Amino acid sequence: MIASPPDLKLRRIIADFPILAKRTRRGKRLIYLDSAATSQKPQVVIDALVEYYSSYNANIHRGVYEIAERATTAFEDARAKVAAFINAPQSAELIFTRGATESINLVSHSWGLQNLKPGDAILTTQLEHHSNLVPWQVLAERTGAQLRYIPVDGRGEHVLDKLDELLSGVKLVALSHVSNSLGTIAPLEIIIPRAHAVGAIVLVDGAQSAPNMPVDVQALDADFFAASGHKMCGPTGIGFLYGKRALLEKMPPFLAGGDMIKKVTYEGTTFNELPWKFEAGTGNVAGAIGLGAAVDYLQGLDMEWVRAHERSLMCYAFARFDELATRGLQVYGPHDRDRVADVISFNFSDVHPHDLASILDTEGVAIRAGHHCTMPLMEKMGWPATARASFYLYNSEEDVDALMDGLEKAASVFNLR
Amino acid sequence: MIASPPDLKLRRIIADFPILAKRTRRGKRLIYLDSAATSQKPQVVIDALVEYYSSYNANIHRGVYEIAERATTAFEDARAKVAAFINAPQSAELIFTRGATESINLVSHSWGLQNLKPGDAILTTQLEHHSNLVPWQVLAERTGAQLRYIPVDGRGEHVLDKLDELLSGVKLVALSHVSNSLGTIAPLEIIIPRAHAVGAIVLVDGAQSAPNMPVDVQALDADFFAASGHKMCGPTGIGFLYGKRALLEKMPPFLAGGDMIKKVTYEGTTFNELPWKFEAGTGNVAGAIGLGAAVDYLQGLDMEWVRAHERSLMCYAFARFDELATRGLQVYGPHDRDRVADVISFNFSDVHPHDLASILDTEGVAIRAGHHCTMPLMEKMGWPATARASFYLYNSEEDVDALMDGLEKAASVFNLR
Amino acid sequence: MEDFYKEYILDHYRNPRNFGHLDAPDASAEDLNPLCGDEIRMELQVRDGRVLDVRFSGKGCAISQASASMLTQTIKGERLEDIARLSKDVVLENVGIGISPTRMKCAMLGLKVLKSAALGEIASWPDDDPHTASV
Amino acid sequence: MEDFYKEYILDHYRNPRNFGHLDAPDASAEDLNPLCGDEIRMELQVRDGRVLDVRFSGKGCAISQASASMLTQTIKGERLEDIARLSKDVVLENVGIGISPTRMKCAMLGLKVLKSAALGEIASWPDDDPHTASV
Ligand SMILES: Cc1ncc(COP(=O)(O)O)c(C=O)c1O
Ligand SMILES: Cc1ncc(COP(=O)(O)O)c(C=O)c1O
Repeated sequence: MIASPPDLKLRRIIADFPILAKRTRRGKRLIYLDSAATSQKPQVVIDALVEYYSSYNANIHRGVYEIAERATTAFEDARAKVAAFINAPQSAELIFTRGATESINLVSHSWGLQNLKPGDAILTTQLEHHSNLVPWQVLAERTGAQLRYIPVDGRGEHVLDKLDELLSGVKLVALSHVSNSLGTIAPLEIIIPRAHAVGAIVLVDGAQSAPNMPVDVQALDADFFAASGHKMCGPTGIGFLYGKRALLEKMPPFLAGGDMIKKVTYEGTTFNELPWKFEAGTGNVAGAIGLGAAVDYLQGLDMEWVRAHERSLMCYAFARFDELATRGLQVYGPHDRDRVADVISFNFSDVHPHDLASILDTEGVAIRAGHHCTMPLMEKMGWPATARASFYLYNSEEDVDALMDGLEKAASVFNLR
Repeated sequence: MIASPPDLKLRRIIADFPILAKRTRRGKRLIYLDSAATSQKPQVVIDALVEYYSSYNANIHRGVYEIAERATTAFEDARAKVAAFINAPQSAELIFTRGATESINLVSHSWGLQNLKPGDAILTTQLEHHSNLVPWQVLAERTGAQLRYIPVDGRGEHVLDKLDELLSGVKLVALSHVSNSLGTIAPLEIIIPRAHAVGAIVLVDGAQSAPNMPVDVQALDADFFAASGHKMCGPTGIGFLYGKRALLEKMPPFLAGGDMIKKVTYEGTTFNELPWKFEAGTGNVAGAIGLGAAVDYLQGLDMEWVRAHERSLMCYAFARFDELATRGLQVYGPHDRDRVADVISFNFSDVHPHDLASILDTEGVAIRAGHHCTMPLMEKMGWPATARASFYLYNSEEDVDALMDGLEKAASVFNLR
Repeated sequence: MEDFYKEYILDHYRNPRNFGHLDAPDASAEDLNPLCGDEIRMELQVRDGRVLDVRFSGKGCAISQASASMLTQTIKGERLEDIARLSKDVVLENVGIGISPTRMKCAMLGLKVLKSAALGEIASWPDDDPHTASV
Repeated sequence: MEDFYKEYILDHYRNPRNFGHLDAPDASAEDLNPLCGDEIRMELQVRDGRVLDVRFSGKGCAISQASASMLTQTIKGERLEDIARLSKDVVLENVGIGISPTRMKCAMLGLKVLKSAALGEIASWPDDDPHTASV
């Protein structure tokens, strides 16, 4: 196969990302294939941060002077943009957090401690990121609820045969939209209605879907949706939780402090309205504004295009990986191109993924190696670790070729035939 | 009195802050007197963020490729810098959070729920920020512990007459080092040893002290120390909690997710070592690196100088405010210049602080008006609201003069004699 | 912003109209602006679905107090359902021009409380808009 | 980095020395590198305070396994207290050059576990430094 050179749109996109023009210490082009860990940032996002800090940096919500007004407006506009990005009905349903992990913890502490009791069950899956697993383990332990897993098969696809059984007594289903270690796209269209049918609510961990495909929380009918800004072209330290208003209204606050209260006396406190009830203390103002700029950028590209671009890159990568199958390259995850998103996990003969990643690094190719924060899945599958390449909107088929060249180098270092 | 023009050092500092060179919409110079809400950022901090995002943006701790190594090193170096800034014995005792509010909530959820029971008491003061008050109200309610207040007198100074009585049965004392609404510097040198004598631990809310004076957590013998980066020249969305290792080791994690675990199975979890045990999920990497740059900047200026500079500005401001005393300007807070930091709260005749702030804004003077997140204190004092000017390292006596001119304008708008 | 503090605003601030309490109000509500601490209470005397009399009380800035004071003059004789549907324009017209976004809640607090009294439940901020969380 | 994967590293990786278990170890420890999942177990047979025999087991990358393997060859006959005091240099000398900060823990895991076994308690990472939280 021969890589198609980047077309005009892709070339323009690549030029939007200053880091992609940099060279590594060894003078190599940076082939960044670790966007599932964190994405690179376009210049417009960096500019939004610089503009905030150099022109209207101020604390929000309380200041009546010009830059405080401007900061407040920009912050709340960013909320509205992110809400619109996932088609949330109201921006009051969009809570800024540090990231997906904090969003999930907010639900486990606030909704979870309030609503679960012994005899109840929480249902998740076998391929969750630790951030969507450990909070539920902790919650189950605290409340006496039972934690159950939707199994996945050897290719990391959800096995729904026993879903009815698994759902009995379930109050909350928490699952990732897209798996960060295998790329599996969850069959939410089946699971969510069935969960609702038994009266359970559903939290969707969208850390890997929000960056890579159009998301419509109303069409999904998700009760909660969590994601991280840093994986979707935004700054670090900002993310969000969407929640249906009816649920959020009834939940107690999570963190306590400034901004989440309406009235405080020495004797007690009245809490603020949504969304601020859940935003205690000074938030990541610059981060939120940067995320607003990121969302503008993504919408400018069109999320349908992003998904299609990544899908075609994945097809190209799968085809090229086939060339190394006879020399011990094993690819994990779903075969069906429509059920897998931006991630390929693999192993190459007896070369440990860490060693592979180190060797690829000498060629400027950045991939991830390890358990990808999905230790139980790795253990179940019997993989001590995998190498993972993940693709984003700025990657090209040439990047896949560079990865292939790196694999050839590893083969020669490790004397593979 | 006549303002001294900024000396060379101060002029250089002012030039370090790009926002201070900007003009307001009305073409006025920005006189920023709201640093207690959030500080402005020097160019070096903005540059550190831009450098990270444009040259080595990567997720930390797990990547073995070049930019991930660089990001990890920069992040952990920042931790070491911040630890050194407050003289923490080990950087493993320094946990990155979103800010002081999250730091305090971490202690209330983790240490508090583990250690408090009915019959125990929590002691705080009457002048706390909501962020150091509401978490203890919530904790008291959850655990059945009693919440008590060290009273303050009419000038906002701590009344310690009954300290022994107040301390009986106390397990935790939580108080601010410097009050954000009155500038009162707490007598920690008296309170901390007496708290320790009864076996209580002490959390110091350093949100207003870390930016403005040298802090030595070992000399203070604080058990916990919380602060926010955005108030000390750093980015938004980053702050820290210092805790003595012996305490942190015994505490359960707060948030659950990636990075805070050592081993996860479907059945349960082993938690990670300090400080990562308390840092679940992807942190604010750029924010931490920016805070490291801020701390370098502050140490370059010398925190003794910062405190002396602000003290002298406060003296000048007090003297100038005296000129308006006969026309109804009332200044709140301690008289003793050694017991008050960077904040002056005041009221001007029957001009409501909000109206005052709006009028000052037309002159480019940014002050805060309201309850400053200390509603119970305001209620106790009988002030519906106050106006607050706060000073930082980039303010000059000329800024105080601009504030005075603005007050004159307000007097004329409101027809004050 | 300058022309914001017109003479009549100061006048309503210093001499609020319909200030105080009714003996036996048929409807009432109170609320505060959490961002600045302004407080307003509205009490209504209602006959045949129309406001016969009104009193307000509270404390806060000139904008919040003057706009509440002016509002009480506007609504006498109005039907409760019309009051519940009042838009923020009535306040903006009363106070004149130039209210910045953050101070909008100061201006609208009186209207919010009045609508709550008329509705018998807590009204939302008059400037609420689904995709722009108001401040 | 290239010269990192010397022939002898691959040799120790593919043919680890002293791999396996002792029948009745006098001391043992195991640990993992939470950042990548490498696992090492060390078992010691001790006589008169000196290591008479040693076995290691585990799984992980070439760096972690080869450095553990080489370490087992270095420490036979050594006194436990000396082992507890070993610095990371011994590992760095064994593996050669060029370990990047993140992979340092891969290289040091074997030493950490060995020191834990010698100490009878969990040792800290050999590269710990009070003001530089190691990764
Ligand atoms: C004394 C004090 N404590 C706590 C806080 C809360 O800080 P943050 O909002 O950054 O979490 C503040 C900030 O206003 C403060 O002044
Ligand atoms: C599926 C999934 N969920 C949750 C997370 C946690 O996101 P964060 O670390 O940004 O909180 C990640 C990030 O790796 C992820 O991939």
